[in-house]
Amino acid sequence: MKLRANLVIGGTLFALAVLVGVLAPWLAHTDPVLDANLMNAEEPPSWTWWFGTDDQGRDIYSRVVYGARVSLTVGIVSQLINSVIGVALGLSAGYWGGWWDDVVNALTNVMLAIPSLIFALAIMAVLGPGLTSLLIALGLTNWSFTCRIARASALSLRNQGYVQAATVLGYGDLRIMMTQLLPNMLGPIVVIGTLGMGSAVLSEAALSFLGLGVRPPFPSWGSMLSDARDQITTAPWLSVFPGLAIFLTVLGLNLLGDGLRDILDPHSRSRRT
Amino acid sequence: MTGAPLIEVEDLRIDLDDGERRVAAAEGISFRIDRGETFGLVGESGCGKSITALALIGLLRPPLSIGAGMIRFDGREIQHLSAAAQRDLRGNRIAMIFQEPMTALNPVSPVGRQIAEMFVLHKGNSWREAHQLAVEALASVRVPAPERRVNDYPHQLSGGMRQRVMIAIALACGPDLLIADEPTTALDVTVQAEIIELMRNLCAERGTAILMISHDLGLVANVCRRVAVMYAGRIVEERGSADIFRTPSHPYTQGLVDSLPRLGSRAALGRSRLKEIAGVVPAITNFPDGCRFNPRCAHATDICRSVAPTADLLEAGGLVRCHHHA
Amino acid sequence: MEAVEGRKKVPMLSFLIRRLLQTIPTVLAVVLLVFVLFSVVPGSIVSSMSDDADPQVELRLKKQLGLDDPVHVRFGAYIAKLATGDFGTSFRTREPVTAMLAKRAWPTLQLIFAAMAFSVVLGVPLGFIAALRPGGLVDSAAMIVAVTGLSIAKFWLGLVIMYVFALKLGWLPSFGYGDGGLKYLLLPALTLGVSPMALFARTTRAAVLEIMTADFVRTARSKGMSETRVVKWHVMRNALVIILTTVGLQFGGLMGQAVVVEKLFSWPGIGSLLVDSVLQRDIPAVQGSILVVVLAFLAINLLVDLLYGVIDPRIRYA
Amino acid sequence: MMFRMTAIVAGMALALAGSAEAQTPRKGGTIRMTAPYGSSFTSLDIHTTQRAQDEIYAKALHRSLYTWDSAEGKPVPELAKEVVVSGGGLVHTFKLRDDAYFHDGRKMTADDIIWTFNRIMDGTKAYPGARYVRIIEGAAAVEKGQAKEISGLKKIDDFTLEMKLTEKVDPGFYFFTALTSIYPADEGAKDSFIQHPIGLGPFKFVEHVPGSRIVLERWDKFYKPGKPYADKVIVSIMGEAAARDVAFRNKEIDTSVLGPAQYVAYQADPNLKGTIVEVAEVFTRYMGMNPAFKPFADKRVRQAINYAIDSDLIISKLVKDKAYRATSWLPLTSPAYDKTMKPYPYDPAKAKQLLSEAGYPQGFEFEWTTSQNESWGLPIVSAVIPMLDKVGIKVKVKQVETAVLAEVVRTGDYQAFIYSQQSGPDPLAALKCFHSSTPQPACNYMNFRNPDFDKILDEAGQADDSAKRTQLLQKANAFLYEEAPVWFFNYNKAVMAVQPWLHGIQKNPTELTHQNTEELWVDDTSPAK
Repeated sequence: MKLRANLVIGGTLFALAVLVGVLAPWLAHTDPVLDANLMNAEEPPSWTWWFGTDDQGRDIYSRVVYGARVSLTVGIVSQLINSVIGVALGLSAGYWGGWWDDVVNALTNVMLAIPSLIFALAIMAVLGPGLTSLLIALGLTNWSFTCRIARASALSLRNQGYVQAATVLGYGDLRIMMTQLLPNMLGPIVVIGTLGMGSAVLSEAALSFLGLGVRPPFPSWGSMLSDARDQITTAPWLSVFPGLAIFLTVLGLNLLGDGLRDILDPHSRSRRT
Repeated sequence: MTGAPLIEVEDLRIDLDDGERRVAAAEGISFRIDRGETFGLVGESGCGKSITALALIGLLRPPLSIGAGMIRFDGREIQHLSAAAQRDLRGNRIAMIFQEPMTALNPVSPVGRQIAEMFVLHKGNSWREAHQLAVEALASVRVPAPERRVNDYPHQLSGGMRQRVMIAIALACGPDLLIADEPTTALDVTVQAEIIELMRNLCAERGTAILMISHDLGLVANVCRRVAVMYAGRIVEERGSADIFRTPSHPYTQGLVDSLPRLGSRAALGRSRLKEIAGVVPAITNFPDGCRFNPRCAHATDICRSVAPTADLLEAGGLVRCHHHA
Repeated sequence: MEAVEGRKKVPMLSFLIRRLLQTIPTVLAVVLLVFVLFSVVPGSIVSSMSDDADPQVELRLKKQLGLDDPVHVRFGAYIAKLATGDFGTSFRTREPVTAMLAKRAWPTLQLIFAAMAFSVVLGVPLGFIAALRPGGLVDSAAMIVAVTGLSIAKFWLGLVIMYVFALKLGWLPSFGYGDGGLKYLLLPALTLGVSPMALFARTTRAAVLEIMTADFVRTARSKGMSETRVVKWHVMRNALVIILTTVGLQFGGLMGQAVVVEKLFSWPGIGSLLVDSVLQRDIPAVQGSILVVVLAFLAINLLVDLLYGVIDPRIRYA
Repeated sequence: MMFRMTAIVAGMALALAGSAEAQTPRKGGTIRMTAPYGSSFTSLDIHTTQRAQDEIYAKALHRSLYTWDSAEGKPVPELAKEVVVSGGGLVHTFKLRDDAYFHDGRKMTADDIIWTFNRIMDGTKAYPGARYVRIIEGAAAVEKGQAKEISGLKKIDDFTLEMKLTEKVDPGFYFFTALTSIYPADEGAKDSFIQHPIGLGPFKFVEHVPGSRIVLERWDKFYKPGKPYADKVIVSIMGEAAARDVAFRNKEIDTSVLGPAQYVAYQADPNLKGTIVEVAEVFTRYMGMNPAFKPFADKRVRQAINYAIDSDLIISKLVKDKAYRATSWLPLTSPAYDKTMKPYPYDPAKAKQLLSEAGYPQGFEFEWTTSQNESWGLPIVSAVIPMLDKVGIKVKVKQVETAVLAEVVRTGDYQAFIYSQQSGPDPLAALKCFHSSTPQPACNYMNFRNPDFDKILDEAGQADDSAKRTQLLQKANAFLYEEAPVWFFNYNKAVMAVQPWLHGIQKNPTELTHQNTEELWVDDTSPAK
């Protein structure tokens, strides 16, 4: 019963966030960047301005709505990069073994040794702020767990009868990996991916706070929240709404991840992701 | 059957509650075991024998619970005792050995300590005394160099050694009843006999009754004086060991006996012997009406498909639950 | 007869040495990675020193710092100096980076260990309590708190904590290191500790629930043990093995998050040094900071590995 | 009732504050200042760092030849009792104080000053103060390694120093910042100095916790009688404005620099309103336009941009009036500021017309390089984008770190950038940045070259009469207005909140956080011991 509550609430929250992002042009009242009118600066929430306006007179509601695009892009794309790297390296290392396995192992150890936020910070510093840099920075620094799981599954699966049968049938390595191994490890990978998306959204906020976030004027929740921190007492709505958006989305992803884990990966309740 | 029985089970029902509905995983279970007696409970996996044993020792956990019936131990009804009172019995007067000695012992605790716990729990010994008693207990189950072995961890022992430790734990407080749930199934064939022998001897010395649970009718008949056969949550036949081989009354028992290899080669065979009864065991949630064995029974008639048979007393002693028993 | 596994006790020292040797390639790779990363950094190095230095001076300075050499030569020189414990000279402060790091190490260690202590002391028991009655009120409440703690942006949480505990309640100072006293440590450590606490509560709960279904727990119950004793004598230690893994890994996350918390609370640790150095293109200091964090993380995990041996007898340093 | 109560309490607080000002300065106590520009001090060797952050502590620890007199609005001699000018305005003879002691107890002499200036010109070190010392004859030769000592510095006796300049300027504008702090000769070169600096200031060094704070204590042999007042100065590093706000409200710090948002909040709060100190600083915020980028080569386009942006609106709404509208380059506090000048009005129609005349009726697109800075960075750019959009000009934002921006600006690698540049206190030096002879990396960031402008400025430099000089400078300033090499945005208004118990704050337009600490004192209502 409880398990389903996780899944339903989490799934709903996340789906809602995605929907808002996709439908942003229809949901938003104004353009999030150009419709700045300093005459309307810092209006509190009202019927006209649902979430109030910011110090440049932009509609916060519209910015939060458009912010979903940026923040979710960061979450989804960067985690996708992580998953692809992790699976590609882990799967091939586990399947082929040998020196390649050693190389991947060493690489994973290096990645595990550098805290991912610090690594992302360094990459951002080199690439400069901006969405692309952010996707690269967060996409390159959080694949080690996926890699480990993929490697472990590949190791245990490659000696299974059906995989060996495929080998005997003369299937190519790539085909075996894609058709025989990958589908069997997808469960835990999806779970890690879901939780990873949540932490990517939070990392975006943290990097914004450190001054290395998405390049405005396009709004992201993290940069909105970070920019609003000085006005927490004078104009709390500036931070409340993007803050809530981050919180609900990450909460949704965490619940969804938990729920998915119960279904897809029942044996690893205690495994850390 | 003389004197007051050690344990008496009457019309016990065990419920399985999966949150949506409640089904009886076992029902109508009645049997008795006298002091020092050996009693066997035989059946395929899923027939309810293990949960019956857990019910006796009070270890049923949700979603399983006792739905009805009575368990009388040493003249006292124990199914409704307080948790604390049940704990006093458990381990102390009713002990249990489990199937998998590999996982039944705590991997991060020295075996000596796991034995010593019994003395601390039930006999009020200090840890120091308990430790000494644990060494003696290990010696009694014929573990070599017990002074050294007490400090070993389970992974440092072989399967047989671990099961000896389990026996030492179970018998530590000199219980009246030892429940042995498939005690040798996980062991090498060569070790099995040693363990059975050890268990039987120790219990005989101490006057401990044994309730042995197994899928292996041959093994049980060999160890126990009386045997009950369970099928799909019910006891279908209960007889003296010798009788049940000679004149099995229930078609299921018949099938079990027939599937046994000839004497002498029994120990050499694995666990696939029950396969020879056609058909499959029905799921708990989907027991057939009437006699639960009817879909697999060669002698089934209309009545078998509609009316559940009652337990009939046999003239030669024992019980059977069949409309057509001999 | 029954085969008995011998008890091989490889001395801990040789285990330690081997593990240390194993970390050398990792450390080298990290050094290389950071070095290469920052060899393409935009903005000239000298501009971080002076606004309008004479072009001649700039050239001379570059030569002096060896910045005209090809990358591999510079890398070699850097490694050679590292081997003697010399992290180079900061472009920004012109101090030896080693000395700068040394001054920053203690506050960061204080912060991280305080946060870790707080999160373990609170999170683990919370997880235990929640696991004892899964689905119960305490469990639900604890897990809601935990998943909430994992979903909040850290700097935001820190601000709120600062407002509540320093300004509204006036219990503790809101910022800084002060005289290094405990009262200055509490709020940053609390901020840093919330999400690991949530994580530990969840991990512990899951671990305990899993262990509670183990056969040996049933054995323990069959001995007539109360649930409390079952947990104390048999579940706890097994759960610790799992929790310890999480703790070790979480140190890395803490070091990353410490950057944010240190900046917010003006805490004089490696994290704030790193941010400052990154923003001001002080490459030797950036390299040094990252390297120290990595070394600390590896050292802590080595310690965790040693602890495994203490908690879990199945692990022998073979 | 509540409102009246508050009003009365506030009134009483004001009355108390008023009477407190009249009190005689209290001796003792601790001053708790904050350093708001980042999360560390760069170095304890103040010669190596030009960040405003570092000068905050240096003002307590060190002394330079001159100091900025906020009341007078100009630099005045600090370590000299008298300065005699001769040699056509190029030779300055300093009669030095004979009562200035370094914190190790040694008396300062002319040798220390000569040693210090030679050190700053060490070409292998690229000390930022070299830019000032270069005004002394022979200094550049030392920097290039052609000489060992600056030829233009001569010790007459222990307390008399002769300085020959290369140009006719007031050396006060060159030698008042901490970049030219006087170090004890030889001591200053030791390795231990950077761990435990020694200066001439009113407070001596006690400890530095990197990334946290610097603690200083009273120097009893300071040369001004009866000063300093306080026993101790603590300068805490607090880069986070939101955190600083909490600490100030919580009375944990005595000073806090306010950003626009907090400026508004503090003005609105009756308990905090009285703590605000504000001053017009000598910084001009502007958007620089690269003449090498074709549209910006046309003066009409540059003017059109000035017309198209509603600067007043941005200043009132976004900067929260924490700035003064810029008319041209020279700031309000500049001695050569022309009060009659009017800024470019907001006139999009005029802007469109100018663009058409320049051949851009449909507008054009340019890339605007900016930092994150809240007062002269991204938020401003974001507000300007829609305004320029209205006249057809599209903007592509390129965001970089402040350090990178400094590099971009110096190398001219931009189409447009937004920046804050020091435009005082010396008006001549400020306008010199637009002189053809000034190379782009020095401070001529727009690579401005105009012979007519050069002529006016050269005349001003030669003028002996100060009124004439001022008039010429005003003319040059008006010339810049017309040429519009930049979008003239605003002059900074520095705002600092100061706790009611801290007295003697000087309204320093060069940088409000730079306080002569010997003038500061705390009364006994301070919660600090």
